[in-house]
Amino acid sequence: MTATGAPVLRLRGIGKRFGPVIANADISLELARGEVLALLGENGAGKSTLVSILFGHYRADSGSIEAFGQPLPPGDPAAALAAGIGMVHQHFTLADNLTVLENILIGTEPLWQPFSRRRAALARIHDTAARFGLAVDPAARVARLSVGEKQRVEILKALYRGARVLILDEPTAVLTPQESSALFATLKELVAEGLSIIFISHKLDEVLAVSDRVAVLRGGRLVAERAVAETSKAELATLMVGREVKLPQRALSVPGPLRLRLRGVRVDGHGAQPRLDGVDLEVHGGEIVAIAGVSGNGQAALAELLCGLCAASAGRVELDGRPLPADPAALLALGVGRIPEDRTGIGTIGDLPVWQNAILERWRSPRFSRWGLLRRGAARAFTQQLVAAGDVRLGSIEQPARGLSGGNLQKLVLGRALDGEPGLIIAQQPSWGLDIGAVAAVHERLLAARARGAALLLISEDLDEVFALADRIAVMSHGQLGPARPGAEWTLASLGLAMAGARHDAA
Amino acid sequence: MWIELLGWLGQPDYWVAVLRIATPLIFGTLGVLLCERAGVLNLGIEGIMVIGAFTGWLAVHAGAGLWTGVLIAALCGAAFGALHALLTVLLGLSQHVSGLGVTLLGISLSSYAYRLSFPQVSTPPTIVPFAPMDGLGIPVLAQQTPLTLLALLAVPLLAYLLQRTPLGLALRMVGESPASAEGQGLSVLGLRCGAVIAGSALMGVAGSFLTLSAFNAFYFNMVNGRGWICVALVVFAGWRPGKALLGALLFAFCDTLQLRLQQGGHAAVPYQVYLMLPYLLSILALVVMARRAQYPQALMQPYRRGER
Amino acid sequence: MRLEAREQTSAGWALAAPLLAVALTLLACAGLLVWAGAPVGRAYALLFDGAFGSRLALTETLTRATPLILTGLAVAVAFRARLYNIGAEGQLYLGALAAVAVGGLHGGSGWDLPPAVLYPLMLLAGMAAGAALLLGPAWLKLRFGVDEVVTTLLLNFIALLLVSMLLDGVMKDPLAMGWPQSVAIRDELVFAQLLERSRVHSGLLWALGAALALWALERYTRFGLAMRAVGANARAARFAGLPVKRVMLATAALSGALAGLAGVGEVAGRAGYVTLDMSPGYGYSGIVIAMLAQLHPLGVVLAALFVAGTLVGADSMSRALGVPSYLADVIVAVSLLAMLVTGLAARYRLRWS
Amino acid sequence: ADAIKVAAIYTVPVEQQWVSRIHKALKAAEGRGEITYVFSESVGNADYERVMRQYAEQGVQLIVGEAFAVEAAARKVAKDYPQTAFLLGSSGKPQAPNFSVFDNYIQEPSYLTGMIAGGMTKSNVIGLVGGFPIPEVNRLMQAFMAGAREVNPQVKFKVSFIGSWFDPPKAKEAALAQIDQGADVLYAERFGVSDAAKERGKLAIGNVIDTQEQYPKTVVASALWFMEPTIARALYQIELGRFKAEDYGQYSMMKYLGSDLAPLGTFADKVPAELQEKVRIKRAAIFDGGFVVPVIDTEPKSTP
Ligand SMILES: Nc1ncnc2c1ncn2[C@@H]1O[C@H](COP(=O)(O)OP(=O)(O)OP(=O)(O)O)[C@@H](O)[C@H]1O
Ligand SMILES: Nc1ncnc2c1ncn2[C@@H]1O[C@H](COP(=O)(O)OP(=O)(O)OP(=O)(O)O)[C@@H](O)[C@H]1O
Ligand SMILES: [Mg+2]
Ligand SMILES: [Mg+2]
Repeated sequence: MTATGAPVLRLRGIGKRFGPVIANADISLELARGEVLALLGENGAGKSTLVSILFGHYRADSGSIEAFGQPLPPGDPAAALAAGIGMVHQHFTLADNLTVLENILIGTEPLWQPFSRRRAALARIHDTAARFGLAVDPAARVARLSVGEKQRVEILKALYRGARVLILDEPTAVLTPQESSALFATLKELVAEGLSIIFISHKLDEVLAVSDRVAVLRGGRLVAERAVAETSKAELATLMVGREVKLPQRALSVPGPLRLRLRGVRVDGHGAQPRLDGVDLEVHGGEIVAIAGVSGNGQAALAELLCGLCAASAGRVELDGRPLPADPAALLALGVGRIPEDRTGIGTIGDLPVWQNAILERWRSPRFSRWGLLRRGAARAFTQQLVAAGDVRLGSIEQPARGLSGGNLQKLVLGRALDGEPGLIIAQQPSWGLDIGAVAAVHERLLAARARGAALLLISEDLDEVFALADRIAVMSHGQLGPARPGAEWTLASLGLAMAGARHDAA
Repeated sequence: MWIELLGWLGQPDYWVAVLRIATPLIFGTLGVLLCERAGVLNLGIEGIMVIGAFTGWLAVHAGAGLWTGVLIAALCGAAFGALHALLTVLLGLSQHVSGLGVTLLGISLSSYAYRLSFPQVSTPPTIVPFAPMDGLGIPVLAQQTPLTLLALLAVPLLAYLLQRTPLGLALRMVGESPASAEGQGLSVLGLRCGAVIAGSALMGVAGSFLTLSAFNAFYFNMVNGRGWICVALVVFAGWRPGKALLGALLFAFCDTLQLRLQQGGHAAVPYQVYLMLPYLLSILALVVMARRAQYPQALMQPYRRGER
Repeated sequence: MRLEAREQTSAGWALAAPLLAVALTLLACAGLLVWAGAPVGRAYALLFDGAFGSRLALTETLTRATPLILTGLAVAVAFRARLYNIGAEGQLYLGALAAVAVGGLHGGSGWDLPPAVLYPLMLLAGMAAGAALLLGPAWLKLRFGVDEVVTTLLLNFIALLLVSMLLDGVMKDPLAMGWPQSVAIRDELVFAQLLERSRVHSGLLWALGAALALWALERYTRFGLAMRAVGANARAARFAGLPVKRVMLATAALSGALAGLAGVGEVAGRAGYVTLDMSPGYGYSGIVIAMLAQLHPLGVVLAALFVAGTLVGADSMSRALGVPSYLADVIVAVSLLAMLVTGLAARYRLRWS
Repeated sequence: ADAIKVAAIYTVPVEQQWVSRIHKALKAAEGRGEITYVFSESVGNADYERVMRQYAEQGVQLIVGEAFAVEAAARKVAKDYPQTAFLLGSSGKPQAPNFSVFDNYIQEPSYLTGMIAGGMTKSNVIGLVGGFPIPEVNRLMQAFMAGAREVNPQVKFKVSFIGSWFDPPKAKEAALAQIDQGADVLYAERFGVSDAAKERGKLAIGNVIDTQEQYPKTVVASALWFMEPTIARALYQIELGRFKAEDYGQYSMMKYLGSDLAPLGTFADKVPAELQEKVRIKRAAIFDGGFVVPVIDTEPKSTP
C-alpha cells in the first residue's frame, strides 16, 4: 500500500473553537491516493472535530480544504459527498425504524423525482457488497442488525455514493476481533481500488497493522506525523499522552470464598429463542472472571440479569448462597457494584449535575438524605472526593454530566460503582472507547478491587482487555456459556476460534 | 335496538353521514401525520383549522370561487405552519408551546378579523357551498362534495409519497434520524419546515371543508376540538396514512351512531355517554395499538447542527 | 445567520427578554388596533391601566392568576418528570366537581360534619379527583406505553362530558331552574375574601404556598432529585435503583392534585358552584405558563401574573375603545410567542457567517 | 333628557339567536337617540362578574345581559352597585332593589308553530334539535310538541341535543340524522338545522328569529321574540327614576307584543287554509286569554 500521485485531500491551517475549548488549532495535513492515514490522540484531542470539519458537519473558524485539487466549500455535507468524501461516524447515523435499503438510498436520488428506482439500487448494492465483502440484507430493519452489520451498512452507504475518500471515526471500538479483521480486509480491498482512508482508533496494534501513516493530535494541535514503518507502539503512546504510559501489572491473587453462583440459568427473550440458556458460572472473591464473546450472543442478557434489570425464568442465581434479587436497589444494598456498557444512556443522566449523578445510586442512604431532605453539603463533599480520587477532569461538579468527555464520564461511573468497596463487581466493556491513558487508569482500579478481595465479572468484547485482566475466561455463544478456564490455557487464537465457532453456529 | 342498528347500517344515508363527518378529520389527520413523520408535533392544528375555515369562507364571501377559497385556506394554513416551523424547526423552541400558541393566535385572530369585517350582522352571512357530485355514479360518494373525494384521494397519494418517493424517504428520515439525513447531504431544517408548512396547508383545507362544504357560514368555535381529535388519530394510526383514514372513518362512524342512538328514544342513557363514545374508543384503540406503534424516533426533538 | 449557544446564560438578556417581548407584542398588535380605527397610544395606556392601574384591575388580575398559577404548577411538575400532561383542564373540572360533592349544600354530601373537618376534606377530595384523572394515563403509559399527550388530551373531552352528565343528573342543583349547574358550596366552606369588594380569595394563598412548596420539593428533597432523574433519563434512573414507576405515579398524582386544587379554588373561591364553562381554558394556559417559566415553580407565579394581567388589561382596554374584545386573546397569543423567541437570547447569540 | 348609558354583556357572539334579539332592540334604541350603547360579547363565565363590575364602575346606568350561569355572582355585583339598574336574563326571581329579570317566554308562538308543523308533516315524524335541555329550551320544545299533537295526534318526535350552544355543523349533522330516520319537518332551535332541511328539501320551523329570507323554500313559520317591549319598559322606568326589581318575563308574551308568530310569507299559499284558520283562532284565544299555553320545563324526549 503505497501512496502515489497528487494528494486527494489537502487541509491547510484548520482551526476550530467551541467556546473556550480549542478543539483544533492550525492543523495542516495531506492525504494521498491509496493511502491509509491513522489519526491518533487522547480523548478530546480533536480528532472527531477535525474529520467533522472535513465532512462539513462543522464549519472551521479558519483554514481551508482542497479535495482532488478543488476547494471544498465549508460547512456543507452535500458538497463533501459530491466531492467523493464519505464518512462513518463515531456514533452510527442510521435510522433504526427504516430498512437497510432505505438508509443507503437516502439522499442519492433527486428529491423531487416522483418515484424511487429501488430495483436498480438493489442491484448496485449487491454489486458493491460483493466486491468488498460487505454482506448485508437490504430488506432488514436496521434495529435488528448487530453492531458489526450496522458498521457494514455505514460503509456501504459511503461506497454506494461513490466515495473516493473514506473517513472512519473509531470504527473498531464496537467490533469484535473477527468483525475487526473483516473490516480490515474490506479496507484493503478499498485501498486496492484506489480509495484513500482516514481512520481514527485508540488501539495502537490495529493502527500499526492497517495504516501507512500516522498523525498524532494533542490538545487540538498536530504534534507528529510518522510513517508506520518508522515508529513503534511505545513512541506513539508517548506522543499521544505527552508522557510515558505505564500499563498496570496483574499481580497473582489467591481466590477467596465463592461469591457468585449461577446454576442452569435461563432468561427468556421475545421470541422462542431464550436469551440465556442453562448458564452455569462461579466467581470467587479475589478473582476476575471474563466473559468473552461476539456481541449478540447473550452477554447483554447476562449483564441485565446481574445488574438487577431482569429476572431469570429458570435456574438459580446466588450471591453468597442467597438468591440474588432482581432489583437494582436491592442489589446495591447487598454491595454489588455495576459498571454498565452504555455510560451515557444508562450509566449517567446527562441533564443532571455531576454531583447528583455521583450520589444517584445512594439517593436514599442516610448519608445523603435525612427525612426526605437531600444533604447537599455531604453529597458535594462526597463528589469532590470521588472526582479527586478518580482523576475525573471537569470544570465543576455543578456542570451537567453531558459536558464530560466519555473517558471522564467512565471514571465517574467507575468511582461511583467502586465506592463502598462492593464485594461483587459487574463490569461491562469498562474501557470502551477510552484512550490508552484512561484505559490504564480503569484497569488499575479494577485490579485494586480484586486485590482487596472483591469478586469481578468482566463482560468484554475487547480481547486485549480480557487477557490483561482475567484470571479465568469463559466464552459465551448462542446464549450458552462455556466452561471458565484459566487465562493461561487460552491463546488469542483459541479464544478467537471459540468465539468464531459461535458465529458459525449463528450463521 | 340491535335490529335498529343493523337497519341503520343498511342505509346508504348512514354511510353518507360517516363519510361527511370524516372528511375534515381525514385532511387534518394527514396534515398532522405529515408534520409528525418529519419529527414535528403540531398542536397548532386547532387554530390552523379555524384560520382555514375563516379565510376560505371569507374569500368566497368576497366573491372568489369555491376552489379559490380552498386554495386560500391552504395558503393561510401554510402561513401559520410557517410560523410554527420558524419557531420549532429553525429556532428549536418547545413544540408543545409553540403549537398551543399558534392555536391561540389562529382562533383569536380569526375572531377579531371576523368581528371587524362584519360588525353589524344579526345572522351570519352565508355563501353557496360545494354541491354534491350527483353526476358521479357511485352511490355513497355521489352525495359528497368534491372535497371529500379529494380527501379520499389524498390518502393513497400521501402514502405513496412517503413510502415510494425520494422526498418521502427524506421526510421520514428527518423524523427518524436527522443526523443521518444531514450526513447524506439533506437539509434537515428545510425538509422539516417543508413538511410542517405542507401539513398545515392540509389542516387549512380541513378547516375550509367546514365552511365551504359541511356548512355555508363561519362561526366562532367552528372547529370545536376537531383538531385535537386529529392529533389523537395520528397516534391511533401508527403514523400510517391508510390507518389514519380508517381511524377517521371509525371516529365518524361512532359520531354518526351516537346521533342516531340519541334519537332512538333510548333515553335511559344520558346523551353525554354517546358523545363520550368516540373518545373512549380512541383511548381503547390506543391501548391496543400502543405496543405495535412505531414512533418517529426524533419526534419532538429539535435539531441543531453541531450540538449534542 | 445561525444561533450559537452561549457558554453561560446571559443574566442581562434574561431580564431584558420579557421586556423586549412585550415591546414586540405591542408593535405587532398596533397594526390590529389601527385596523379597528383605535388610537394606539391610548389603547396601550388603557391596557396597562386595566391590568394594574386601579384597585379593581389589580384584584381582578390576581383573581385570574390564582387558577393559572396552580395549573401552571401542575404542568411544570409533570413536564419536569417528562410526563406530558395536557389534561390539566379535565383535572381542574373533576377537582371542582369533587369539591362540590364533599362541600355542597342541599344535595351535596349531606354529611353533618363540622366545617373544620369538611374544609380539608373538600380540598383533599378535589386534589384526589384531579390526581386520579392523571394517574390513569400515567399508568397506561407505564403499563402499555400509551402516549400520554393524546390520552390526557382526550380525557379533557371525556371529563367535560362527564361533568355535563353529572350536572344534568345527580349533581344538578334542584334550585337552579334546570340549568346545568351543580349545587353550591356551603357558605362556611367558601374561601375567605382577601380584600373587601373584590374577588381575590384565599385560593391565592394556596396557590402561592403550592409554588413555594414545589420549589422546595424540587430543590431540597430526594424525591425532587428522583423526579428530575426519572424525567431526564428513566433508564438510567432505573439502573441506579430508583423506583421509576412509583416516582412517575407520584409525580402524576402531584400534578393532577395541583390541577384539581385549581378546580377547588374556582368553585370555593370564585364561582360557588360548577358550570360547564367554568374554566376559559385554564388547563391549556397552564402549559403556556409552565413553559414561559421554563418549568421553574416560582417562575410560574410570575408567568401566571403576566398572562392574567395581559388578559384582564387587554379585555378592559378593548371594552373602553369599542375594539372587538378578541384582541385580548390575540395579544396574549402574540406575547407568548414573542416571549418564547426572546427567551432564546439569554441562551444563544446570533452569529452571522 | 340625556341619553341613558346602557351596557350589555353577552356570553356568546351577538349572532346567536337569543342574544341577537336583545342586541337588535338596544341598537334600535341607540338609533333613536334614547341611549348610548356599548356591549361585550363572548364573555366567559369566569369573566362575567369582572365585566359587570367594570361597567358599573364606569357609571353605566343600565346593565343588560344573561345571568343564567352566573346567577350568584351577578346578584352579588348588583348588591355592590345599588345605583345601577340591572336587567338580566334569569330563571330566578328579581332581587330588590335593582336586579330585574327577564326571559324569552315565547312558548305561545312556539305552540302555534307546533300546530303548523303538525299539519304540514306528511311522514308524521318531526325532528327537534336543541343545544342543552335547559328550561328556556325545554318549554319551547314542549309547547311546540303540544301544538303539533293538537292538530295531529299521530305525530312522532325525534329529539336530540348537541351538547353545545354553538356548533352549526354538528346541529346540521343531527338534523340530517333525523331526516334519514323519516323526519320531514324540523324544529330549528339551533343554527344549522334549517340548512339540513334545505339541503334535503324538507321543512323547518324557526325559533326566536325569522330566517325565512335565507331559506325561502324551507322555513315555514317561526316563533319570534321581541325584546323591544322589555327594553322600552326598563328605559321608561329609569327615565322616571323608579327602576326597581321586577320580573319582566311577561313582556316577552304575545299580549305585550313580546313575541308572535312570524308571517307565513313564502308559505302563505302552501299551508292549507283550514290549518291557517285553526292557527288564527288559537292565536286570538291566546291574545284574549281564552287559551293559556302551559309552561313545561322538563326535558323533552323522543317518542319511543
Ligand atoms: N459540539 C461540541 N461542543 C462543544 N465542544 C466540543 C464539541 N465537540 C467537540 N468539542 C470540544 O472539542 C474537543 C475535541 O473533541 P473531539 O470530539 O474532536 O475529540 P476526539 O479527539 O474525537 O476524542 P475521542 O477520541 O474521544 O473521540 C473536545 O475537547 C471538546 O471540548
Ligand atoms: N455540548 C458540549 N458543550 C461543551 N463542551 C462539551 C460538550 N460536549 C462535550 N464537550 C466537551 O467535549 C470534550 C470531549 O467530548 P467528547 O464527547 O468528544 O469526548 P471524547 O473526546 O469522545 O472523549 P472520550 O474518548 O473520553 O469519549 C469534553 O472535554 C467535554 O467537556
Ligand atoms: Mg471522537
Ligand atoms: Mg470518544
